[in-house]
Amino acid sequence: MTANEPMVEASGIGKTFTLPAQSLFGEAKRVAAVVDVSFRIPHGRTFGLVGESGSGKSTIAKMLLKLEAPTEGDLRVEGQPIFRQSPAEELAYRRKVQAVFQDPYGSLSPRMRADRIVSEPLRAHGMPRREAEARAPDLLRIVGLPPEAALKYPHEFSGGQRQRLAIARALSVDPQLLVLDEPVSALDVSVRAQVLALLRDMQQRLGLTYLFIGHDLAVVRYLSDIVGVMYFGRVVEVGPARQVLRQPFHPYTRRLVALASGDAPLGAVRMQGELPSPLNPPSGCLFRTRCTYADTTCIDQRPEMRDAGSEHMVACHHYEAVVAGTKAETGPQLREA
Amino acid sequence: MEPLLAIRGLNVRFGPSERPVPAVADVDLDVAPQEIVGIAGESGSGKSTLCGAIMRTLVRTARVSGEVMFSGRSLLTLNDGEMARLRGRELSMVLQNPMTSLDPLYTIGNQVEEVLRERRRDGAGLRPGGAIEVLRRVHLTAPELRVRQYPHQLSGGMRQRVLVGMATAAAPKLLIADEPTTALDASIQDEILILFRELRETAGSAVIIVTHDLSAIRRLSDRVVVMYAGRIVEEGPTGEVFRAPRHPYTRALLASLPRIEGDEVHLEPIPGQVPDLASLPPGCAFAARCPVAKDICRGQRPPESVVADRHRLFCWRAEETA
Amino acid sequence: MSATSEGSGLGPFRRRFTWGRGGRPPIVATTICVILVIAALAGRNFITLAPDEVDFTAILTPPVWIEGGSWEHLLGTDQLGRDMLSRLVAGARISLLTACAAVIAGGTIGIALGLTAGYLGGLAEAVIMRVVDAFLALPFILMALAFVAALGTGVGNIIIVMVLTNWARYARLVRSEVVLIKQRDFVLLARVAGLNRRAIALRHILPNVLTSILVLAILDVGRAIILESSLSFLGLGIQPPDVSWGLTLAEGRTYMTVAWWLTLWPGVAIVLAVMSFNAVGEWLKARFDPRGQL
Amino acid sequence: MGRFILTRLWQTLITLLLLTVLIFILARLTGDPTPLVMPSEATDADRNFFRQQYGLDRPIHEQYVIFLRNALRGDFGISFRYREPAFGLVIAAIGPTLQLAGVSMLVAMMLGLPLGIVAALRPGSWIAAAVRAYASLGQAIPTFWSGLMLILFLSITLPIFPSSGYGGPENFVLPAVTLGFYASASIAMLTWANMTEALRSDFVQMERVLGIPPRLIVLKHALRNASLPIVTYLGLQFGLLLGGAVVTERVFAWPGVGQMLVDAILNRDYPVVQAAVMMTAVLFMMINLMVDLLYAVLDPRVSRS
Repeated sequence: MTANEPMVEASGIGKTFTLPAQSLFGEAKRVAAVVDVSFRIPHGRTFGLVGESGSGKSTIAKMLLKLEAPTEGDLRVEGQPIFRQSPAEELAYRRKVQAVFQDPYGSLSPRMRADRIVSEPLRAHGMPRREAEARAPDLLRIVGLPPEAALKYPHEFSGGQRQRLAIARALSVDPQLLVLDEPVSALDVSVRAQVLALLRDMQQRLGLTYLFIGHDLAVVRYLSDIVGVMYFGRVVEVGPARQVLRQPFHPYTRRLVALASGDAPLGAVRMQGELPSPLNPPSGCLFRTRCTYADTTCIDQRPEMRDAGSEHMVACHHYEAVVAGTKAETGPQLREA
Repeated sequence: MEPLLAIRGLNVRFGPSERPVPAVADVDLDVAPQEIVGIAGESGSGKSTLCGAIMRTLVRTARVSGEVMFSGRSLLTLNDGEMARLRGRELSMVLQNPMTSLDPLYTIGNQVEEVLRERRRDGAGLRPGGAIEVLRRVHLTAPELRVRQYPHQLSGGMRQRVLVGMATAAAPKLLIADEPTTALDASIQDEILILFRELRETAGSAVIIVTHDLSAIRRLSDRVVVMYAGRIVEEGPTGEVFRAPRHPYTRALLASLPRIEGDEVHLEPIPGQVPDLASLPPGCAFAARCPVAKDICRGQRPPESVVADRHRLFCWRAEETA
Repeated sequence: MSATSEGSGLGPFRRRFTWGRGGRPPIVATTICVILVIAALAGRNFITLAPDEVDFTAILTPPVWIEGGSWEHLLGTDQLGRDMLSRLVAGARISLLTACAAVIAGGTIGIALGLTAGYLGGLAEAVIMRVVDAFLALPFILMALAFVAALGTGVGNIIIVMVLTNWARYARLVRSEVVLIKQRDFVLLARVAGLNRRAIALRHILPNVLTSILVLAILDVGRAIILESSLSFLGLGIQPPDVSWGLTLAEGRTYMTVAWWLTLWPGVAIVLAVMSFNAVGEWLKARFDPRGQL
Repeated sequence: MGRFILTRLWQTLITLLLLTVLIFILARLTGDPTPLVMPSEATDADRNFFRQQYGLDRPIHEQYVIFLRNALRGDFGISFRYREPAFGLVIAAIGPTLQLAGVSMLVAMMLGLPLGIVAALRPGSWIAAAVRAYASLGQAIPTFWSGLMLILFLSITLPIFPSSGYGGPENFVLPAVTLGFYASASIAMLTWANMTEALRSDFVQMERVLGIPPRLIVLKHALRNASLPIVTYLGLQFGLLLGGAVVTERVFAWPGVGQMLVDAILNRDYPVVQAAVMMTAVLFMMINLMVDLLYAVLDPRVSRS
């Protein structure tokens, strides 16, 4: 392991699902949920992944957690491929990588007491039950829950407290990498801020690496050092968080940033059209159906990731024009019936 | 100007009378014709219950008291038939979840036509193309195709457009939108919000939008009402409240949103939790989490203070927060 | 929309003041169930007359409150002078024994196979579920008759028949629940935590399907009682000298016009037993299965 | 849609095939039928000839293939008792059984559907309580008992309807009421539950706030949505009535498949048992298949995807 080796390195990973459709009904369909995604997360940093529902960001989280296997590409953690591990290697990996999910109500087994919930990962890694459960009050304290919470069941906690419990459980085995899949999206505004602050605090104290997935740019930016923007299964822009948010190169990112700032008057940032159907994706650039810069190049060619300097990458034929603020001549929309 | 909607002393209680749960308490609120009012609050603040009380769609066990005057009629004293005649015509509503709010077994056209037939007096439901017209007004793409489609063939954003179209088909005087964008993606949210503003301009409707999304309220509404634990805590012109919030809760709520300042993102969490409505403290419900609370805040309910034109709040420290 | 418990702060309040979901527990039904179980387990200690004691001096004695009745036979006697009350108590024993055996054994087999099918998926699931379909390809009473035709009658065989007709429904229910629970976040997180398959199946999935199974099982006792008594009524179930409610009813049918109590009492016993178990089951279902998937 | 039909057909065929395996195994479990069929004075040679003729001396898997081939041709053997092809006997008995199940189904629907709907529209009322009592009673009374009680009161005490036999419309009354009452209980409960769910759904809420008249909401929207699962259940219930008819046919001496099956089991007439079981299974599965297809037609989410 070299010093500058990243914690996570994804090279061209992809995932295609064969949909068994709704229950028995309908035809089997193939859907590319993730296509050719590459990124690196350095040790101790946060990679924020932004996208709308169905953009494939959660699939990436599931792959990193080995809950789904990629159909293409290579996913490495600390230089080691994470698939085809021996049982012992897998167990060690499970200790290194933990997760917090979106739904505070579905994430905790409803019939388990809090002390067992937070200590269960320790037991899975061979610690005797008594010893593991003795650690529970400490873990609860770290995430700001009172020690007497150990004797309660999940339904006795509020949404924010449950998310704290989920964080305590994830932290119990001293992981190095936390996969945070929309951990605050289901929470109320004031509670959301509490949990975000806790996550940032944990990272600083424990030197954790985060993969943070969200749909709210401001929230993602709060924690992230590097930001990747996903559209329709592909990463369309990735770079240092500061740069991407200050000067977005991709027209899609640009609009997300404008929408997220909350300052733009209503209607100033129009995002025409709905997301295209994943079963019938458009040719060329996937964003062209909603893009004001789109021209025939965008119909014919799928844009490759290009380095726009200082590790800021973008997949757009016209990013120079976007940066310059000039409109491509052909504009506005090129739609496909 | 005479208000379109005037609410006085509205209370909604659930549970047995010995130990009621006050979901909405002592709410006074006016809405002027063509005004857009945003009601902000977290879950448990009573904002959705307030809408239910106006529309009279709460569960039967809810006990509603007070007065709700809507263009000269007292809504709480109307019988069920009179209330049903008002709904959809003069007073309408859009619900939170577009995915389940359309009947899955009928085409979009059928459902829109049903509303036109039942709610419009001019026979628009009988005219061919009436439904297409409604869908075009809410900027649904390819309306000729949509009327033949079933709800499951449309995305969430498209369904919400259809629902807004149905709710406003008869140009109601007041439209209530309960979390209309919560279930939608960010890029679709603004498109739905714009519809409400257009509605005001084209149909002259007033709109009450209820949401926890402060940015939506800031950009859409003329006036904002902030609720906490069933009560209004602050109310005023949107620009003024967002620029210079006076109630400590409003301030804390705004501060808890992440905001980008230079290269840093800041947010300040509100400590503690939303109180249990079944066991509220005697004083201000926010006192336990309030950075400037004094003894009196915990002991007695704060009175109304009018701090500027149409800007009022309920706080013992109203003077000091300016 | 309207105020629901979620978000309006009503949650803890409800728990404190009402019976909660399902309303008031069915006290009468529960009592009858308990009495039946006691009768089945220890009934012999309470009755003075043996159920198969023939008394030709007391043939077709009516119940005690009717002219000609006797205190010795509270509910009357049958065509061989056997005491009806004793026969009902003995019948309770057989009915409950066969029903419980069918439910417990059928349930265990069904749970094991359903859990395997749902959790493993793939080929194991396809094979198990097609077999389940085959076992459910006939209305259950016809299926039971097909097994009786092959295996024969009598207490032992009837128990086997009832297990064979019963297990598939459990397997189907368990599988469908497991498939749902398997996708829930807490199960995914258990995998992330490093738990092995066995631990996940036993610690996370099984406890969460068990409630549904328990409810189904209690509702099933009533169904099993009807099945057993139907088979016995047809002459294809319990055989004399064993006693069963359905058999007693069939035997009394010939005397229906002269001695109504021979057909009334066993019928009342069956209806009361089935209604009580169903009432308890329905209450549990309302309380623990609000989605109504059973 | 087309694919859905194919999948369901395929599954049904697999299930039927597995069922033949099951029935074949069961038939083997009953042991060698030779002693049952051959007279006791038959010689060993006679017995061997019989075994040979019926393929009983062949390996078990070959016997299954023979069984399956014969079954496909409708050949289940000659009834030991009636000395006629078992298949023909069963076919002749299916008519009365289907008639009884059909009439009972009508009775059950006429009782169950309105009761369930009324209970859903008036939650917490005395009507709802009465429907609940009716349903729990209906599910708990076994048909052999309710049948006997009907005979006792409406045939013996008050001789209004015939207590047994097959023929005119009057013969249908008691058996159909017996069976229909039993089935109506669960239909009422299911209708109630689905109607309640439909009335609570978001789209009904939406229609209410849009001021759509309650009559339209109930009849056009709630009822139609509630009817989807009910249709499935009615199909299932019809199948169960075929099963339930076994007991009812016995009580009322109705000349149907059930009666024939019970007699055949009592007389160890295995060809008839096999034929009756296979035929009812085919019937039952065809009904289920049709219900699934009907559901697919009724629900645009299936038919239009």
